[in-house]
Amino acid sequence: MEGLGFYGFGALTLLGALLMVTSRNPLHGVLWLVVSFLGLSGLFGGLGAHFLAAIQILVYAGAILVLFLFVIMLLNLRPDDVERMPTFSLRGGVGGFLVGVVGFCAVVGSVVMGTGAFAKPVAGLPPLEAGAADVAIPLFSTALLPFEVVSLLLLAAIVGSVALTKRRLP
Amino acid sequence: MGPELAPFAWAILFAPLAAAGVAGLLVRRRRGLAAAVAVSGMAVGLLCTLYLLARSLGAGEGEPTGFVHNVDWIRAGAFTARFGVVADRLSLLMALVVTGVGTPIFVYSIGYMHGDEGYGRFFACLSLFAFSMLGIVLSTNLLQTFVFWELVGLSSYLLIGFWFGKDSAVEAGKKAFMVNRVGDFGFLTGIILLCWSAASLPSFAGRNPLDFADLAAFYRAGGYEELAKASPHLLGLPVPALAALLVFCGAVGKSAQFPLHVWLPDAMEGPTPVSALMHAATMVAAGVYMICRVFFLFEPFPEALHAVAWIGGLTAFMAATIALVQTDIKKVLAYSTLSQLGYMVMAVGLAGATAGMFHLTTHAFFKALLFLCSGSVIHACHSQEITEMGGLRKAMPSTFWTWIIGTAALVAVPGTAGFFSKDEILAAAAHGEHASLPLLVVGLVTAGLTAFYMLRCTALTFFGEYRGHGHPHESPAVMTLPLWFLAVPALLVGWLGFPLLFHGHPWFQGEFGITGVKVHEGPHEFHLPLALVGTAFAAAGGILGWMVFGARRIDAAAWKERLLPLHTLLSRKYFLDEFYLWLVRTVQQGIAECSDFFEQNVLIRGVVDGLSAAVKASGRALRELQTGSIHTYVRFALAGSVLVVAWVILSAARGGNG
Amino acid sequence: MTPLLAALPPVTVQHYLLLSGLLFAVGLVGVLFRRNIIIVLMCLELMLSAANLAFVAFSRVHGNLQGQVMVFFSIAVAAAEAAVALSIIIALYRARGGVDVEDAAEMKG
Amino acid sequence: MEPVRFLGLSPLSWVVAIPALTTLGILFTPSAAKNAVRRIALAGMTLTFGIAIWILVQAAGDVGLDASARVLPRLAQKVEWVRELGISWNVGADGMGAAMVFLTSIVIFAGVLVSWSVEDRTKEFYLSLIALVTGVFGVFVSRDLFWFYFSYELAVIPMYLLIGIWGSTNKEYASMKLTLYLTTGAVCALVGLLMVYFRAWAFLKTPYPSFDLDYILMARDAGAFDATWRGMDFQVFAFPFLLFGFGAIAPMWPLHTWSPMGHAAAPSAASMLHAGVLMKLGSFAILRIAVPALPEGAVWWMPVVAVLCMFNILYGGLVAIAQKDMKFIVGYSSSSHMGYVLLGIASMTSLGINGAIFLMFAHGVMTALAFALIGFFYDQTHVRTIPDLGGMSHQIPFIGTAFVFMSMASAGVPGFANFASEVMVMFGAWQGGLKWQAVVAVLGIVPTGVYLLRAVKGAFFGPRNPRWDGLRDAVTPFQRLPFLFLISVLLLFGFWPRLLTDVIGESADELAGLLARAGGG
Repeated sequence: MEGLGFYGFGALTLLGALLMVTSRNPLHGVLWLVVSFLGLSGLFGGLGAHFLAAIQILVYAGAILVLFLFVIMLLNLRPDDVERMPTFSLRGGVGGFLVGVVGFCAVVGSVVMGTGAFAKPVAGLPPLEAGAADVAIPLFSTALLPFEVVSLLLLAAIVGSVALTKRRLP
Repeated sequence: MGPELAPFAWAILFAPLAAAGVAGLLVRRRRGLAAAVAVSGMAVGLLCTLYLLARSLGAGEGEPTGFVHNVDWIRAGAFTARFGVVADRLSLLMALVVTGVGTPIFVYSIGYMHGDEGYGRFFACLSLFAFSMLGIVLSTNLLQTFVFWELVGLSSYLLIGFWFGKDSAVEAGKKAFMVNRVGDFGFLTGIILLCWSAASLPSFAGRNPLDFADLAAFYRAGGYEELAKASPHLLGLPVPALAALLVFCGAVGKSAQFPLHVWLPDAMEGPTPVSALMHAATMVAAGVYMICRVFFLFEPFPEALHAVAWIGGLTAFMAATIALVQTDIKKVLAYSTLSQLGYMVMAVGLAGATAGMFHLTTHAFFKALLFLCSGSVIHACHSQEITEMGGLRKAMPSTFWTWIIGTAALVAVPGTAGFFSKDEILAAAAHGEHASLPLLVVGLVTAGLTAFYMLRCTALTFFGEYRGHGHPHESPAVMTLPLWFLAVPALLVGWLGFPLLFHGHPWFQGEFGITGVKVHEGPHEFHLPLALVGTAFAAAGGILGWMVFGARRIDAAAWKERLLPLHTLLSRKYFLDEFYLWLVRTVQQGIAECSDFFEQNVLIRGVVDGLSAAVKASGRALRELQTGSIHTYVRFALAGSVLVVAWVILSAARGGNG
Repeated sequence: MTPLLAALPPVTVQHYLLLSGLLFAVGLVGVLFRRNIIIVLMCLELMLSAANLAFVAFSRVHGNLQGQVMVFFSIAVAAAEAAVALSIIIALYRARGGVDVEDAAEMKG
Repeated sequence: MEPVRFLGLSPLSWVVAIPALTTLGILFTPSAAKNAVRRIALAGMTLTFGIAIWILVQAAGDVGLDASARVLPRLAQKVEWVRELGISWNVGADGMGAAMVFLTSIVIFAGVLVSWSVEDRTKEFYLSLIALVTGVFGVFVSRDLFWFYFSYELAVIPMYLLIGIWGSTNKEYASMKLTLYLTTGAVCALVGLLMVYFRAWAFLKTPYPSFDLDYILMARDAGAFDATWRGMDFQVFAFPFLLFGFGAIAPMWPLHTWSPMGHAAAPSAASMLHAGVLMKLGSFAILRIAVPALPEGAVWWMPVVAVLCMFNILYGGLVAIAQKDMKFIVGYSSSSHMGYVLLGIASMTSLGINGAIFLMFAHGVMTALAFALIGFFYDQTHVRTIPDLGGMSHQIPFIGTAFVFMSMASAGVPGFANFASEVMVMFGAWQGGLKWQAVVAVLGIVPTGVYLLRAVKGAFFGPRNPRWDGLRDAVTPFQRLPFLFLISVLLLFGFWPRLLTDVIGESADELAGLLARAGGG
């Protein structure tokens, strides 16, 4: 069951991500990202982070991506016909190479550091179920200060967005 | 006579300064008052000098004939510079010369400067000069001498360039100041060298290394040998001898000795009373006076004395030859002054201080007289060229007769002041301790030349037909009275030194002044044969001069043609001015321009602007990275994270291995 | 189904990390090569999510909630970022009539 | 020892507080009330001048007294500010400090009077001027390294504004260059200061570090700076940071090029302060901090200074000869004269250091006079280059006469304070074994004379030039006051140098003794 969850949701997430990146129409892109995030939410659930799984759907897939959709429709963006994925170019080659290096490093890194608990099957780890109440405890105790700071940040973001999008009178 | 009389000595010094301050700052615009203040300042100096002189002459047996009074001027660490007055026989004699010649010249200036715009300023500067000069005279130590030495230079600069609207006058003042500064460079170096070489000796402890009296006492006790031994030879000379020669540099500058004599003839650009006071009687004599004061520095070192004597002799001869062809009456007198100063310096180098001092005293009177006469002539003719004068004998009788007296004294007609002093110098060259035949010849030839150019000048000015414009007239009494006032000492002052007359007086015996200048070691007699030879040379020169220019038996123009290269050499003053001009215009200016070029191009444009350009260029290069494209930034971020990851992995790997 | 699953190796935390890395790489490629600024922004969100996945995985390994708390903050910051970025996009669109990132190069030095 | 306080502050604190209050007063005066601004500035500076005289008199009275009977130590004041960093408001004075405070008050007093004619943004001008001088006073009285550095920077920044706004001739370039030079120097010095600060703390192991100079000196006596640091003698390593950092403002060759340019571009009063006191901050800081904190480093590095100062003296003089702009002549002459100051310090003798401090004073007054005079005629002629000027003494005799006085003072003619101090430096140099440098210093009087006489002749002498017929001379006593004031100060201390040398003497003795011990051990 564990394996089914990981591979199923993992495939969904990866597929959604790939389709989002390659989509010409940003509208489609958003929808594919929603798919990807749904998969991600499943993965969270599989790891016992039930609260985050819910948040991922509610806030990310629900609120943020809807905001994207809203903006795209507001701007009435059409599928971009000039833009295309580069087939091959020097820049693309260098970039792809760098990405490959990063990926390689990440893999090698995880292998090198992947000793002990990292190599054990997840199913064998002690169970961890984190509902809203469980996450709330550290959030409002040890992490209270960052929490407040983040709330300030959100406030600033609101003010900033309003200021940026406000139409200036001629 | 003791320090209780110090207020009088201080008064000699500061009365002229006070007068300068009052005349220059407070009453500059009230002409009569300014002049009166200046003259009375000088008169106070003269009276105090006479009083102290009287007290000194009247000092009883065993009683000191002088005193010293000092205050500390600068104290820093172990160093003390003092400021004081010395009233010994030497300084009083010199003070008498300065105030005695100065007072009539001040009076004369009232008439001469009449109507000049800067009347008050003139008297302020003149008083400042008197202060400076008296400061040298009354100084008790080397540094104080240097202080007033420079001040004399300053007042000379101000007075030569008095008519600051005239470019030539300003240039002459500048030249005087700068040439003197070159000499002063040597002087101050010498003072510093002497000061610290002496102070470093343990046996010198407790004395002040700048003080004349302390140094002289140290030398007299044989300290110079210790000094010479304590330090290695510098430039091939023992250190004390080198110090003496460096100090002599100061005198070379101020007393206009070769090769620093070039400023003196140019200094005639100043008003005539200035020429008379400074450039004949006092300032230029300061060098000679100073050597007399520190004669103890030279005494133990014959090589130093020889250098002094030869420089004097060379100056005497060279200046006399240049005077032969000058046509400006003041220039003739200026070169004559140079020549006489050379005599004095030669005398000091040959025999010792007294002969030089004696000639200084007599010369001060008769040369000041001659200058004032020339001023009177210039005042009358509105010209300084003797080619535009002539026949003034009838128009200006007072001036003529006083001029004749002065000329007689200068030419050394027996019985006049110059005769005795010049005789003493010749005697020193012939019989003295450091007698030298070549210098005796130089002295005799110069005596002949002196007579020649003076007779030439007299003949062209006062005899023959008047060749100028307008009607010359006798000067007012305020100018002629000082002439007569000076004519008396010009005739008579020489008798003071006549060995047969006053030699017996104790005042003239023993050590003369605090630094122990010796007077007449052993019986110094009047040398009749030498006096006759000297007079013969003078007479020959005089007769020749009269034949050419007075009686016109010899054709001057023809001889000029015949000796044209020589004439050119002389009238161009041996091309020394050209040489110095080249030195200043080309060498000094060249070095300055090079430095400036280095400053502007290498330092500023090269290093400084180069650095700033490098910073700017690196900024410009880095700016290229700022493409404004998000993609570029992401790539950089990526590259950075790759590096970080790589570093983490590599260090982890290394940590794992070791 | 079961035999197929059994044939696969058991799921470890490394698997999650590998998946996180792949997601991150996909997002990075999008940021690097897409010119539509909205897509770029979405790719950024994807990269953030990839990091979130890793955090949750670590949380699981260590058996505490530190990682999840971090993800919570990360989502909040992502929300703020998205809001501001979209506002900027709107302003940019108004000014230039397009959303191509290469057009907005005013900051070029 | 009863501390001397007036309204709770020591007179030394007042010396800083009054200019600071004056700037506040000017700040709250309307810009249109130009005369009010001027009067406030004058009143404040007159008061400061009075206090400075009082301090100098106390310092003179202290000479030769027992430590317990002295007034000067009773003026010290220390108020803690930030304990954790060891910053406190800490002022104190010795003879050297008293002399420098006196100098600053003289120059700013004259500067305020000379700037009376500034009409363009008068309020801001006086604001910058007095802010600058607040910093300068702060440096001279501070015994806390933090405030010292703070004041040092405070003195530099207004100069940027003064030159940049009210200057002339290439003012942007000059002000930028000056500020960059001086702040770079200051940062370099800051590195040295922090090295000393942390090392003292690490050695003494007190709970908190301290910027107090006495703390640093205590650490020095305890041997905090004796050990080696990465294989180098710490003192030898740290001293050049302070030396060259402060030397840039001194200005030591070849770091001098900001100075003539800055002089030339600055308005009169700013030039006066700049050359009169700002340049002295460098040598003062070397004597106040670098040498006492790191005497062995000083002994190691002073021969280098002794070589550099020869360049200052001769090279500066020669470059001055080649200049045509009057302000550049005086500017390079300043750099030449500062060579004498550095030489005096490098001699490491009491006589030389005393002469150096005295010369800082004398040169400050003299050069202030020079720039005041040049500014006076430049405001009317708008020309400063020699071939264009000439013959102005016919029209403005008072300024011409004052200029001759100034030149003579600068040329080291006796009777002016400059002579006495330069002679002290020359004698001190020889005494300290720097014989060639002493000869060079004496030789330096020749080019000095050349360029000054050339300047006098070029500007004031020569035939009457009708072009200058419209020039106004300083005729009213109020116009003449600053010039007469500065000349009288020069003459007073020139005739009687002991008024100042005795006061400075003990500071100089102390420094020389310290260096002698450091050299011997």
